[in-house]
Amino acid sequence: MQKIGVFVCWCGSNIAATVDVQAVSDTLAKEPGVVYATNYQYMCSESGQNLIKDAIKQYGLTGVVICSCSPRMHEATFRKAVASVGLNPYMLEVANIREQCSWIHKDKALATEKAITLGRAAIAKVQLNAPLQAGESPVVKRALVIGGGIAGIQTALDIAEAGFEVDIVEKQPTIGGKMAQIDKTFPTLDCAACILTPKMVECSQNDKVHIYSYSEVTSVKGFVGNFTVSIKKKARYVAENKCTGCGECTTKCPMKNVPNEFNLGLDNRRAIYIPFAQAVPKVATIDPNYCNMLKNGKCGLCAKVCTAGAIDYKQQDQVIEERYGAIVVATGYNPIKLDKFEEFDYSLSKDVVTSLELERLMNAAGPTGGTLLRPSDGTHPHTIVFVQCVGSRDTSGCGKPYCSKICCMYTAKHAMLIREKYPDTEVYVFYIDVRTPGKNFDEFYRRAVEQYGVHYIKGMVGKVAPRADGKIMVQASDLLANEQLHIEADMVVLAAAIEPDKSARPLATMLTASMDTNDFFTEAHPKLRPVESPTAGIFLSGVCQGPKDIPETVSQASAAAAKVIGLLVTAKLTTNPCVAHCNELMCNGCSSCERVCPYGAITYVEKEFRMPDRTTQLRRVASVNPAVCQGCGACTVACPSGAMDLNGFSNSQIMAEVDAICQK
Amino acid sequence: MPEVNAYKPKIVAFCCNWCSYAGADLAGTNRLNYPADVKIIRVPCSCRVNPMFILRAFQRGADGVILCGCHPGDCHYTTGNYYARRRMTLLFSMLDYLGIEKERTRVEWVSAAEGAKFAATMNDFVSTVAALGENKRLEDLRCKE
Amino acid sequence: MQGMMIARAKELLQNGTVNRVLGWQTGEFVYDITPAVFETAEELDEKFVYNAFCGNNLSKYLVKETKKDGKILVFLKPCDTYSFNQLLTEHRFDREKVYAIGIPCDGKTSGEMVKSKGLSGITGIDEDGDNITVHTIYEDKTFNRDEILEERCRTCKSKKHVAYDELIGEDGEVLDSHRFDMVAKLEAMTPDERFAFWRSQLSKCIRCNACRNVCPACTCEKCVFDNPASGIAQKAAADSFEENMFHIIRAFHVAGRCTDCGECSRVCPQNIPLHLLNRKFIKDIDELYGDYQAGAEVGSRAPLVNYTAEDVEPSIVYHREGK
Amino acid sequence: MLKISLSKIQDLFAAIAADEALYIPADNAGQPQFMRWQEGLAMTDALNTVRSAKDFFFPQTENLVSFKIQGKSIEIVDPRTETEDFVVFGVRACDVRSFSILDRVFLVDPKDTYYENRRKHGTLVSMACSRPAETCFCHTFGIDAAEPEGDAVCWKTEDSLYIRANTEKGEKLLEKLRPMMEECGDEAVKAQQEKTHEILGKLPLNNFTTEKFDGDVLLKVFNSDKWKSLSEACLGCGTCTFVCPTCQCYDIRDFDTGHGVQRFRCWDSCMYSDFTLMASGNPRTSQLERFRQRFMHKLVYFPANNDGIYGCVGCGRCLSKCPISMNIVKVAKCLEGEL
Repeated sequence: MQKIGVFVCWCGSNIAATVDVQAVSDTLAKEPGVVYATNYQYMCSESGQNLIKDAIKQYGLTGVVICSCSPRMHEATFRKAVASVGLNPYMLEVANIREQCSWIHKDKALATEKAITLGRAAIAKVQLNAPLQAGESPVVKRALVIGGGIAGIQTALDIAEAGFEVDIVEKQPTIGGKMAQIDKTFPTLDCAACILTPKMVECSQNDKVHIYSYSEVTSVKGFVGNFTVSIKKKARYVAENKCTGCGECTTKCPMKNVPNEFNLGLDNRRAIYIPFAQAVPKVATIDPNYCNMLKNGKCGLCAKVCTAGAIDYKQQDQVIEERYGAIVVATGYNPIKLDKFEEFDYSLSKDVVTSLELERLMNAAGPTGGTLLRPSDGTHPHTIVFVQCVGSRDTSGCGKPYCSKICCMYTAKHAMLIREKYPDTEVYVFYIDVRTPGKNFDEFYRRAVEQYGVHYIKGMVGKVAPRADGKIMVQASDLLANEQLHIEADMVVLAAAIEPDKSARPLATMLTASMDTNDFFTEAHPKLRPVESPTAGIFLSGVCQGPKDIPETVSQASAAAAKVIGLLVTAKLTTNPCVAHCNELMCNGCSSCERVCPYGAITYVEKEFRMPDRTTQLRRVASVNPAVCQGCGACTVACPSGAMDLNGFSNSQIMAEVDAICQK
Repeated sequence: MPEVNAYKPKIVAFCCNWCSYAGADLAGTNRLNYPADVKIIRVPCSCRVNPMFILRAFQRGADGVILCGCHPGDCHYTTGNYYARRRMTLLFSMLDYLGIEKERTRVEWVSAAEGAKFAATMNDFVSTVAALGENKRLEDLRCKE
Repeated sequence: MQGMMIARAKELLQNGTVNRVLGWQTGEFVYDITPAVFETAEELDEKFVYNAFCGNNLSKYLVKETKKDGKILVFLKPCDTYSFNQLLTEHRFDREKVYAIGIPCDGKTSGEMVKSKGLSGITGIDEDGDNITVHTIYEDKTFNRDEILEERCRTCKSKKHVAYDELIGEDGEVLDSHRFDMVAKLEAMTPDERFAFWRSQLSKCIRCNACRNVCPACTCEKCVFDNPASGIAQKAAADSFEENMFHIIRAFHVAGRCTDCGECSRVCPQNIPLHLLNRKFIKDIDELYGDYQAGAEVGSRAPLVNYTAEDVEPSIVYHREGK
Repeated sequence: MLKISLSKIQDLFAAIAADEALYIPADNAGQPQFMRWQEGLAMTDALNTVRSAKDFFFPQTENLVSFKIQGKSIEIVDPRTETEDFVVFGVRACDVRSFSILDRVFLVDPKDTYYENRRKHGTLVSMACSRPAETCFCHTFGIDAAEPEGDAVCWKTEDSLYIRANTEKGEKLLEKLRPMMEECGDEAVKAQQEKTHEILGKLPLNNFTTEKFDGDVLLKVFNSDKWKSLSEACLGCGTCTFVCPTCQCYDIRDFDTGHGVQRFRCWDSCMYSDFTLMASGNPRTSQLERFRQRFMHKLVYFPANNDGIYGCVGCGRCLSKCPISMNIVKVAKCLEGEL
């Protein structure tokens, strides 16, 4: 029989205002096994913790029940407290009488009754608790960064700087991501390439950083400190170690009409290509969908012109397996597809472009060499209309319910740059709200309006219709003036909402990291642990966690790096002792548990058993690797004989809770 | 909220630690009401819930049992709720086949961000079960006082 | 058939292929057949029998028999081969220690079936093709085999052997049985009617465990219902709840693993149609997750240890048609 | 002897049930079993019920004592309420005899007061057999299927029911029924008995005997190597024990109700692996030993301790219900050859 102490917390008035804490401790004091019960204003405070520690010593408590806030809040705190006086930390249970009781009920009698029941359930469980010992597992001193945009680059460089090996996996032929496509950055208007490319180069030159470009993660096994990751290096048909990046092949390839994705299809590239001049690694890649040699076996021109002999048409996809202690997700974003927004005529008119396309049209390395020209006829546009919130803050189901956060600022940037370079151009911006919360952001926006004379109009664009003469009719409402506007525009720029990259969802499944309904990765705590995933050892960097601009991305990237470094410097991790275990005497060796284990933690051994009739029998029985098991409990239900059970959440413990709850 | 003297169903809610239990906490943090008849049992994952626990709850006098877990695809353990989904589908179907009111059992996916959904779900479930009245078909008379 | 089986068994004993033979032996009244292990040609000649009453599924005995030294010959009817495969899938016996001979089956009957036709005082039974004549101290009566087949044989799912080392006679086909008709009929009832039906059936249960102990899927080293530590151990149904509990959990534990061999219903002393519980799970699995026959192939993944991301939600139970 | 037309049998039942609970063998979802009579419930045509009549005196589960727990206090409650009087009607000769065997277990010191109480309150009305089955062998134990024991005994013919009291309890019951019945001679009964005896002579187990078994052959039987093949196919289920009218083993268990504990007993089966389980394990560790125990008990130990009375009444239930068709007849015939 346990000697149990019950500690009821008032949480100031958070609990005490709705729950009669005195009645709770008085009633629970009478429960079988309870030798001490009390209540106190703040159990989590130092004096509250001392109260618990003193009672453990004075009454020789073998089990502790805390009736307080959610165990997700302070279970760890209390476990540490009881451990400090020698009680096994797993001999403690928390009854959640705040979030799941006092805060949701108004009737004091009902809430008190419920608090007592929840306390009883915790007592019933603790009666059956057994001391558990946390194990230890080593940490592999290497990190993986998935995604080679500015977020991934910054994280990787910071980790490398601390002296740890770090690998970047990037699915494109080059790292750089979206930032490489951007012309200027707000609010400073400095050139994106000028600040990004040195970091890209640093990545290639830092011997702690290894870049797997044109590669994808195909499987992730293991757990914090000890992940095993398979990386598929897609065949680029060019030997990376031989290619000098001279670019000769990319000028000789006869396949000239391949849409250039770096320029968002606004111009063409060859079948063999280097995405852009500062690409890292600067290595050519053959696009197998267009290469005649790969498709029909006819051509081979690039191989002929390559003096380095780097072309290898027989190259195969290669799968590399590598072990890591930590994984950072930096998979970034894409603008949403605009097919659904028929009113903006994006797919019909070449002169209706997205903001990212506009970036390329204004970039010196872009398709127009930096001169802003209409994609349809190459003429200078004189009237440009910007439409904000295309698919953002959209609850109609067409777009995204969230604010994409960066559009207000980059549109101000675009408007300003156009007015600066082409003062004869009229610029209209239709917005719902202009959001500028950031250092020097509002000042930047005001400059666009006041100094550059950009026409900001609060209102919605109802219809964008191209006319036969090349003009685009924009029909909009001005909500402040309460009038309908008809603007003859030369170009329309849509601030398309951004969404997480499509590769994120399957990756999340592989990582067992959770996502929200918009496919952004969920953080372990929205305020207190914003760069960690709830899955231990998985960290978040950049827009994969939520929309953010470059400065925010970089700070989060560094924060994630700091967390990774903190993990990698740890010699050993303590493992969760709440893992499955097999009662070999009852195990049938049927493999049901093994089949449902997501971690491969269960293996089988042939063991000799002494049977009741004094004979020995060789039997196949399951064995759980406690370092690999994460304690989900799937196996415990798959096992028909009940040989599999879970520490901390055993069948008998859960049934005792059920009993206690249903009792009265 | 049920009337003062209205019949009070006993509801056991199994919530997975990572999503639904956190969702329930969020409902509390946001002060979203639902009846005190709902008592939550924390389990690591929806796949930890053995059909035995559900029957046990009914035996001991529960009038309704609800299982909440992460949305399919979001399981902290990747696949746990997929197994739970199959198990519960078959179990509930079997209970229905035996003529036991199917409305007494439910599975709902509630994420850590869905405090409002948690409260709404519980309100709805409690009123559904309250409308059915006491569990008579899967009770154990020995457990009645 | 019996003669061929005995001859082949003797041959295999003699040439040392096997050390023992698992088959059926005669009883007092023709119909009371007992599974038995034979070690000599004489025993086979004296007692080995294969007739319309050899309903016992022998595959479960292999769990015990393969723990012994030597190799055993087992005769398997088509439906027994599914249990055989399922046991192999779950690593319950050593395939190397078994020599399996598939034998044809025209459907089985039982003493209980014959008696249910109002006959009593049975003194002898003759089989002549499809005619089965029962002699009693009161009268003689001839039946067409189909009239007195057990339910599981009237709705036979397969005459095909899915596992064997050799086959005596022709192999059959998987049949288009109507084995789910009764389940569908129950599903079409109102919940009140279903409740009344199952209450009247399950209240007959005497918790003798025959269904469990004969079941080839119930080979647990220790059954949860026998294990005081499981929290649900029970030796008798002290309350109607325990009747429900036992049968629901038992059906659930074999769900996706049950081959629908029908032994549970055959052995139930109270004639509870227990197979209707297992078949409900099989029917649901087929409908919701795609056709699956436990034991059809060794190593297949049972539906309850499997999933797809697109599986139906449990709420389907609330709005399935005809509910 | 009294007589009543079968067409008025429901009236007879109504008259008995007016004062006390009446149980008759009837069909329940296709299975014959004793059921509490209420208007319209008809007697089954089946020879015998699946479960024997022992349930009425030694039910499958029974509360012995309850513990009420409140906080840290425990109160002990005797759950027994005075049992009501009851009549079990239509008990066959074999089942009636089983009570003299059960009495030898439960009514010797220390008396089982639960059993005794029920015996006191129960009246047994037996029913002679006219159409015995091939599994019947009650004559092996000196039972006359045409002349059963019991407080009162009935014979059912084509059109009438004849009834005669054997004991005071039976007399008391008949007193009450006399007004609705007519006095008659025993010619019809005699005729039926003669016919029944003729049929019994033709039954396949007519010559079956257990005479060779007694305490003197204990070791010989115990050590026989036949047990191995006899028990080989045994599934270890409890069917034989639970349908048996003379099996009397039980287990005592506690059930936690959430607000207390109910200590109850329930039938146990020597075929179960946890039978007589002790801290040191089960003394009979193999199915062979457990199987042997059941037949040794019925054929050897019981007669050795009870003036040569066997622990079997030849009702034949285990012959028709055993999933593998292994039974006391096969066992006795097989072992007999060794003696």
